[in-house]
Amino acid sequence: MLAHSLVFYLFSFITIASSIAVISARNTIHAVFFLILDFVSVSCLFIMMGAEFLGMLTLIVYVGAVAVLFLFVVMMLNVNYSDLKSGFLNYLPFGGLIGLVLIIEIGLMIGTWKYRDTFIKTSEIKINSNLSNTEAIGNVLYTEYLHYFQISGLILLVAMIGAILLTYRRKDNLKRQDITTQVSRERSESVQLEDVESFKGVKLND
Amino acid sequence: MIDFHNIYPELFLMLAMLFLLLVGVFIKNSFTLIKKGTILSLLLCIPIVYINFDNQLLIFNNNYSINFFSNFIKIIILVASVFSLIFAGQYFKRTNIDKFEYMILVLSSTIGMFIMVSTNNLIGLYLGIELQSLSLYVLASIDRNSLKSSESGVKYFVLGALSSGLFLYGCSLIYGFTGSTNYLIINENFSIENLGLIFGLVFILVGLAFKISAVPFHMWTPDVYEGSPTSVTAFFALAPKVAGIGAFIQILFIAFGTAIEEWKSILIFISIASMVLGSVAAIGQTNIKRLMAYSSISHVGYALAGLATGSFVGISATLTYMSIYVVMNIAAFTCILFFSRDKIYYEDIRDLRGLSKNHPVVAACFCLVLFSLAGIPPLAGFFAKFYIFKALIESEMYLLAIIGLISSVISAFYYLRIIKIMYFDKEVEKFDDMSGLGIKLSLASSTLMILLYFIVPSFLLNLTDIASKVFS
Amino acid sequence: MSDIPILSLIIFIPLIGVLFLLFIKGDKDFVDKTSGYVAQLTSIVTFLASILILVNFNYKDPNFQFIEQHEWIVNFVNYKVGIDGISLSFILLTTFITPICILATINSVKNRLREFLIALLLMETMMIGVFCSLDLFIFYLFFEAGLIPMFLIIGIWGGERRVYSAFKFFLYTLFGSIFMLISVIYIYFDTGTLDVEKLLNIQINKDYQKYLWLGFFASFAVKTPMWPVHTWLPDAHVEAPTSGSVILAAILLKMAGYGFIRFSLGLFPDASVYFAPLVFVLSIIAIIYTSLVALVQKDMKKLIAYSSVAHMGFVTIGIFVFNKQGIEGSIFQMISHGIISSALFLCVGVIYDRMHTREISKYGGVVNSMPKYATMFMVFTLGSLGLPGTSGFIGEILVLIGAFKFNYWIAFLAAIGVILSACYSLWLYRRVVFGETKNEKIKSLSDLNAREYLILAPLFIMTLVLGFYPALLLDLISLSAEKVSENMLNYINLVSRIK
Amino acid sequence: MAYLIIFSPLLGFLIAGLLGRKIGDIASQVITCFLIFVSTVLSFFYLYLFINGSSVLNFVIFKWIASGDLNLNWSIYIDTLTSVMLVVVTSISFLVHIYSIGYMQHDPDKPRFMGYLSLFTFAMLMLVTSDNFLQLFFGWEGVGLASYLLIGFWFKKPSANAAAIKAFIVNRVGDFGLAIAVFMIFKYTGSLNFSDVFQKMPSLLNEKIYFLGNEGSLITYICVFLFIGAMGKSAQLFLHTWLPDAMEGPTPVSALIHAATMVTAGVFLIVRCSPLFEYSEVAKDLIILIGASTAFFAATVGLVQNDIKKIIAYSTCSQLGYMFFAAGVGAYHIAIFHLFTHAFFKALLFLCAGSVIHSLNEEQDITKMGGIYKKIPFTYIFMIIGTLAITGFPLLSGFYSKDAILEAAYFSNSYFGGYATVIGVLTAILTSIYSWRLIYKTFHGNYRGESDKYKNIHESPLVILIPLFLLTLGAALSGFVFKDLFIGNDHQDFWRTSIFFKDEFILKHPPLWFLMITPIFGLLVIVGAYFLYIKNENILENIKNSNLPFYNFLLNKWYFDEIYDFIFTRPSKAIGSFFWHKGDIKFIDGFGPNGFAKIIKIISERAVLFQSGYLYHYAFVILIGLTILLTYLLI
Amino acid sequence: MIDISLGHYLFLASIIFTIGIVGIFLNRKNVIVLLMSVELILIAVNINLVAFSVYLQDIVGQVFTMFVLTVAAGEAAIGLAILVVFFRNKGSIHVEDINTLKG
Repeated sequence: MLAHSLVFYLFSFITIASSIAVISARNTIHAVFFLILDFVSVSCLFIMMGAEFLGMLTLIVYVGAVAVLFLFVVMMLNVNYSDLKSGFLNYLPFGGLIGLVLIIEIGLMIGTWKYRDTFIKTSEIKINSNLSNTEAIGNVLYTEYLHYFQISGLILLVAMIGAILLTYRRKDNLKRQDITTQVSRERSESVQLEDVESFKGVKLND
Repeated sequence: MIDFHNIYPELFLMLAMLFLLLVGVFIKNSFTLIKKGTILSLLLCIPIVYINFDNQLLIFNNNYSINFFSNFIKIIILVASVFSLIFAGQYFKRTNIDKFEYMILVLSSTIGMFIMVSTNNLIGLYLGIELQSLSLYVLASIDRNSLKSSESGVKYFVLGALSSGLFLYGCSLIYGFTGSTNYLIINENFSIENLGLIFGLVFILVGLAFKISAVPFHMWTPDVYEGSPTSVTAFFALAPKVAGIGAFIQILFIAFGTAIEEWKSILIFISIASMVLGSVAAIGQTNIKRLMAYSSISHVGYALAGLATGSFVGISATLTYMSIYVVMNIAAFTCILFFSRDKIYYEDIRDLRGLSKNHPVVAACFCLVLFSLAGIPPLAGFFAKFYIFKALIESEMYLLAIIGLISSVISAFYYLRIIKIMYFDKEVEKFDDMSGLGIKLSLASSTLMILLYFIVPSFLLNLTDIASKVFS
Repeated sequence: MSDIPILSLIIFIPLIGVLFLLFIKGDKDFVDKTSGYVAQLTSIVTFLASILILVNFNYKDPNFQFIEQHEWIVNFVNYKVGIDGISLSFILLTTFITPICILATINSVKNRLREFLIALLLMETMMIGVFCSLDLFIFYLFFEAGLIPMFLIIGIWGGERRVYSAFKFFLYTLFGSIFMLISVIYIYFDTGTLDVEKLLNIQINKDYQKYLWLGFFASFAVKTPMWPVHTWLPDAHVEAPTSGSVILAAILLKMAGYGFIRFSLGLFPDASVYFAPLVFVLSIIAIIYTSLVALVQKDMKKLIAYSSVAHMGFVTIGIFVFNKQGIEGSIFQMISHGIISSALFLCVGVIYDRMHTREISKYGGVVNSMPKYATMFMVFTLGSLGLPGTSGFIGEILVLIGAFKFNYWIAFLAAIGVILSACYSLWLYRRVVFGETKNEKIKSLSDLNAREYLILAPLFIMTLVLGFYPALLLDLISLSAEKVSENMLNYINLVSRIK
Repeated sequence: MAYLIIFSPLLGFLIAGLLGRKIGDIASQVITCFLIFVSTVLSFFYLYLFINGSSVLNFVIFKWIASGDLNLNWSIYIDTLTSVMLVVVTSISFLVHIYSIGYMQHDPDKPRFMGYLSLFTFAMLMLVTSDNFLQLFFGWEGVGLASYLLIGFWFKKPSANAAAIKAFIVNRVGDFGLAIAVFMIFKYTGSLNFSDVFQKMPSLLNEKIYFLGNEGSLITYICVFLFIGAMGKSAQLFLHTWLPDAMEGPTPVSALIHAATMVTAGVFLIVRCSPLFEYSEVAKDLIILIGASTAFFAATVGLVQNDIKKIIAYSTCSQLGYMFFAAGVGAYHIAIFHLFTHAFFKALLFLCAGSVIHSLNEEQDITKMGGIYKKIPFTYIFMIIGTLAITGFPLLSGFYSKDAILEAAYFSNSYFGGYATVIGVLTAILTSIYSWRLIYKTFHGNYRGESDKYKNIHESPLVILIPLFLLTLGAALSGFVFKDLFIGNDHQDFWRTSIFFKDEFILKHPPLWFLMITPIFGLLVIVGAYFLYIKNENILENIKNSNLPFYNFLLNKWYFDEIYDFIFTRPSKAIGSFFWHKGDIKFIDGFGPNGFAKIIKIISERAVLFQSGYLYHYAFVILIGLTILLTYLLI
Repeated sequence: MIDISLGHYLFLASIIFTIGIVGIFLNRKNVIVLLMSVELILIAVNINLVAFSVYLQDIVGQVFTMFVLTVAAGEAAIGLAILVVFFRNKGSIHVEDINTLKG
């Protein structure tokens, strides 16, 4: 139990610390790395709660895809370093105030929840112990929430189309391999037979 | 599984989209073809929606509802989408955004909107919103060689993502404290004593308010409207607004039916803020698209005012308002898309000087539209506002009514200013002559609808009335 | 007769004319000429139709006649029109003034004539509609819709500061009328109907009457216009083209007066009694204040505009003294002001067309070159200052008599306005018409041409006819006005008895 | 027939006014004269009828105003009083018409002039034949209009225009009083017809009303306001300023309107309303006070004026004062008698003055005349007779009427009556002085004008002299002839119901010294004036120089014009301009529409400032909004 | 304190959420950091959802989380694509450079 708590606090601390680091790191690449750290610790928390599948998924999708994408773009655009502008401090008090108010309010909300006493220790929760977490998700995902599954597929499709549409550029001066053209090339088109007269030299039409 | 046959419209659009995508990939320079295909499929979708028009279905385990209300809104969305393509005319070609993906994205966002208004589940709502928004983000920055367009894309995207985050946070709270994401169950388990639920409500409303650009979550609107290609702006101003309002109604009256007092005060706040800010801020604008952005902000304020009554009359008024709003904006954007000369599209209102001399018909139509937007009788815009005020007064919300009316007077000022420029100022060079059946068609039909609405006002009112009864 | 929807017909005849106008094609001259004919014809047909109504009108019936009713917005608004003597007199004024306006327009407007005529005919429809409607919503609709054509008239064909004036006119009146809209909607929810006929027999909750009355008042006061919301009027008048000013002065202002009589008094007797002192104070300020202001004007049209404000002050006084003389007097005053002030504006227009300035100091000695014009102008000036024998007198004296019966202070102060009106009218006339001809340009002015004669003569005749034989109009409005006044007086009696 | 009296002048006006240019000068002159002649003849016929005891005639022409309990007709009401007035109006008018033919010989606008004269006559006839207060008011304003038109006849002269407007507006002030009186009458009697009103009046005697902060008897209020109306029209003190200025009009106009007829309308009104005035001692005292003061004031001013017409105008003013205090002491019939005689001799004086002016080629300043009696003997003689008549020379008309007035005043047992008597006698002497001054300065002594003009002085044509002659007859004889009828012991039989006496009015015989006082002074003045004005002008010059402020005070008409200008004209312009610039433009527009627009614009600029373009600002706004909503719902 | 309850997770989520929010409007650096702040918010949401899901013994929360993950991936892709486009036009993705459109 204590271990559980300790682990929770450890990962929480890592999460929060790395979050703060994400928004305050001067070097964007560092920020991305902190984000990855964040993801990792959160996925650990998920696993702690018993949502193993999601924990894995977070690692794969966020760390493997999203964060890498970020990293890639940061490097591609070469925007890894930037100054902390003076404006940051101008807005800090007010921004901090808003943040403070928000967190106090949310805290208040959580704290005053009237079923507080019935809080169950999350470590003891097991969702349908007969099934693994992955199975449980799969069970509903492909039945009850099939249409959402479809829609999310559509979203990914749109994301793909969008990303391609926006970033893909056809460069005309590049030489590309065109297999069809290569294969369908006829002998008659490419081979030219000339009777070469002696001592005249050859003049090719190219 | 067995429920899929009830969502023919969505399926149809999805298939059409995929099919057109394939066509687009395999046939080169197929923009025109695909555009036609898109228009055709959107049009075809209307009868498909109409088939189930009167049905009242709850499908996918009560997670998806097909009823008069959603069908009504879907048809408006379809009409809006169709027109946003039709009236653009030569715009795509001339501004080099004639990419077939444009059409695909329009279709996909339309599907997203359908889901938004039909869904009965927070997950569905989220997915719908995202499907719609992602398409719109891309559309906003589709003119990728233009700094403005890409900047508007960045702004829209960043803020949109933020708002999605807020929305999701709300969803998580609602889910946590009611134990479900289904509207009906949420409604059952909702308890206004639970602060978490109220917070969730606020977060969700903020997320949605962002989508319909209600103040103070409107900040993206003017920039995005100005920066995006005009055809995209038109699309923004039309369909997503309707879908947003539809989702609003759906979630407010079904999921949060018990918290009516709570969301009422929120809506009153954002409605007043939208009406006033939209009217006031538009006064200084010279870019017509920016002006239309503020105008749409204030219009959304009115629509929300109708919802703020929390009554069925209010829903009906809001639906009527949105329908008329769509028609007016179709007409307005048709005119805006007309203002081109030698492939350059003009957006500064000072470019309209003396329009009435050079293009009397367009000027007259635009003038009518502007008067209608300002809410001057006997044009449709007046009736739209009128129903809202009627609903407000029925619910004894006089303050809101008076503020609304005063801001409508203020907003009349900037509409009048455009009319002034068109009619009272000395003319400049002519614009290109009206080209294309599409522009003519959409301008004529929408203006006539605005002008002649007063002859049979009951027709629309009946429809919205029935639609609003869905929630009782 | 009864099966012809004559009222709808008269409302929409101008619209038919508009349709025709829209489809005229050809070169500019042809379009101008044809549209002139079409518009003229339309307005004359409308006028004849209104005469037809007058002929068929039953003078002995104080209730609404020629009622037509169709359901329009289901369960909410009926398209209901009908007239009594009061409405009819205003309709006649409208249909009478419009052909004159059109004639004046054809005479003086050079660019975009067709559009101007369309705007005028639209205005006519709206104005007749206002006077016919027996449903508050329809009334509001017509009341407001007139803003659009008027805005365009001022803005497109107006003078130098036309934009400012047009905006001021539009926004001012729009601002006023939104409160009326709220009241109208409220009435619907309070009583369940917007049918004026029914509403006249329903007592609206007294607690709310005051607010509703204020709502209506906001709109009417701006339109009337009453002090201190009158400042749009001088600007609008000055900048509007002649026929725009005429329509504005002759009819648009009357819509508010009509509204006071029909709605403020009819629907909210309690509040009307309660607020009458307010109206008196404002009206008297209007009369004296604006008369004094008129005295120092340098622009002819502005002077006449200010005088309109003063004259309308009499109207509002007359209405809120509730007795028959007061109410009949105000109606008469409105009609007479409609005739006289439009004539004055036309007179200004006549010389404006020749000289292209409205500044009084640029004129002088016009009589030398334009004696006929001077005569006409003189009669209208005298009518405006309420000389007995002109229609102006009857209205003023009836209002004052009515006011005196009600409270001598009102009549006393208002009568001071009569003196002042003589001052500014004659002062204007003297500076423009009399005196040595200072200006070479004036010497070469040509007198009224046939068309201008045609424009001014009917007004001239009406001014005198109504002055000498006011029964022509008084008989028409008598019973209806009596009904209004009796309702009010009975009501006051009732209240005082309860107290 | 009665219709013909009234409408033939109207017809004349229409013909001359509308068709004048077409039918030519001569035709319009002849037609108007003829039409007036018709009504003159008929008027005399009616007078004859009433002398023979005809009963009151009332013709209703048609309905005029019918509104609730207010029912008025256009009507012709003829009783004795009216018939007398008809005769005065039509006969003087006729003569003036004729005279004008000659006098306006060189004017290009003859038809217009004749038309106006006819219009005036019509309005005046409407006034005197009215059977109700409103038609009277119509005539009242109608004559005002005609007067306005005629004063401003020479519209090119700025002074004429100013005078015309002044006349109209000052009259309006009077009319204001009349209107208030009319309103009161209607409010308390429910009618405006003379007969109804007079019938109901006795029942309202004790009615008290609270008006303008004072409680007072109703009838007094009515009478006072009626009298204010009369003051305006009859140029009584405080509202007299227009009359001298009105002399800017052509002389026939002055004779007709500003001497004989219109200005006496006030007297007519008071006499017509005798049933009201008889019940109000206060009002009557006020009339005496104002009337007597006017008489004196105008006479003093007349003493020093140099414009021939202005002198006569002040004289008119003064004589009107007489009539008023006569009415004030209850001698209505004497007032009318004086009105009657005055009409003749004052018209005569004016027309003679006109003839002089005409002869001297539009010269009006008496200091530039002198010694012309040989050149224009007829005019001279007529004028002498007129002057004798006005100064009350025995056996001429003025003698009878003025003495009767003084006697009536003498016998009215009140302080005001006493005041009137003293003033009356004093004024009579002053009258003689200025009248003879006029004669001497004009006709005697040496010619003081430009010498080349002197040769051109010629007697007026016959068309001028004939009316003068006829008027001279009237001036000489009207007193003697009508004395018994009008103010004799049997006057009740003649006036019957048209004049109401609360107590029977019997003229007693005053002491001999009182009777003699005025004629003797009158005769003395003839001689004295001769010495002062012809023989030894230095005396006057010395007096003038030693009392220069006083002289200026008189010369400037007691500074009335200046005071009015200071109190009314300039302030109202200043206030008007203040209201316009400060009230309308600065205040109402500034805080109303323009201010509102400005504020909105400022707000708009601020609001747009928020739209800074920076993403973090936008996010900031969103989050602030969120926080506000959350906090709001939390609280 | 020792027993880890739902509240703890919620608190954790709310802190991360707030950090994300503060990150958005305090950021004066490049837009990518903004996007990462948004990701932080999504993480907070996910923690919430999973915690609730576990607490309620209801799998829907986790399904929801999965969708959020999916969409977040798509969103990131599009967002970055837009950024790239913007960068190509402007040569910078500095937050303060994104101000062509304003007013």
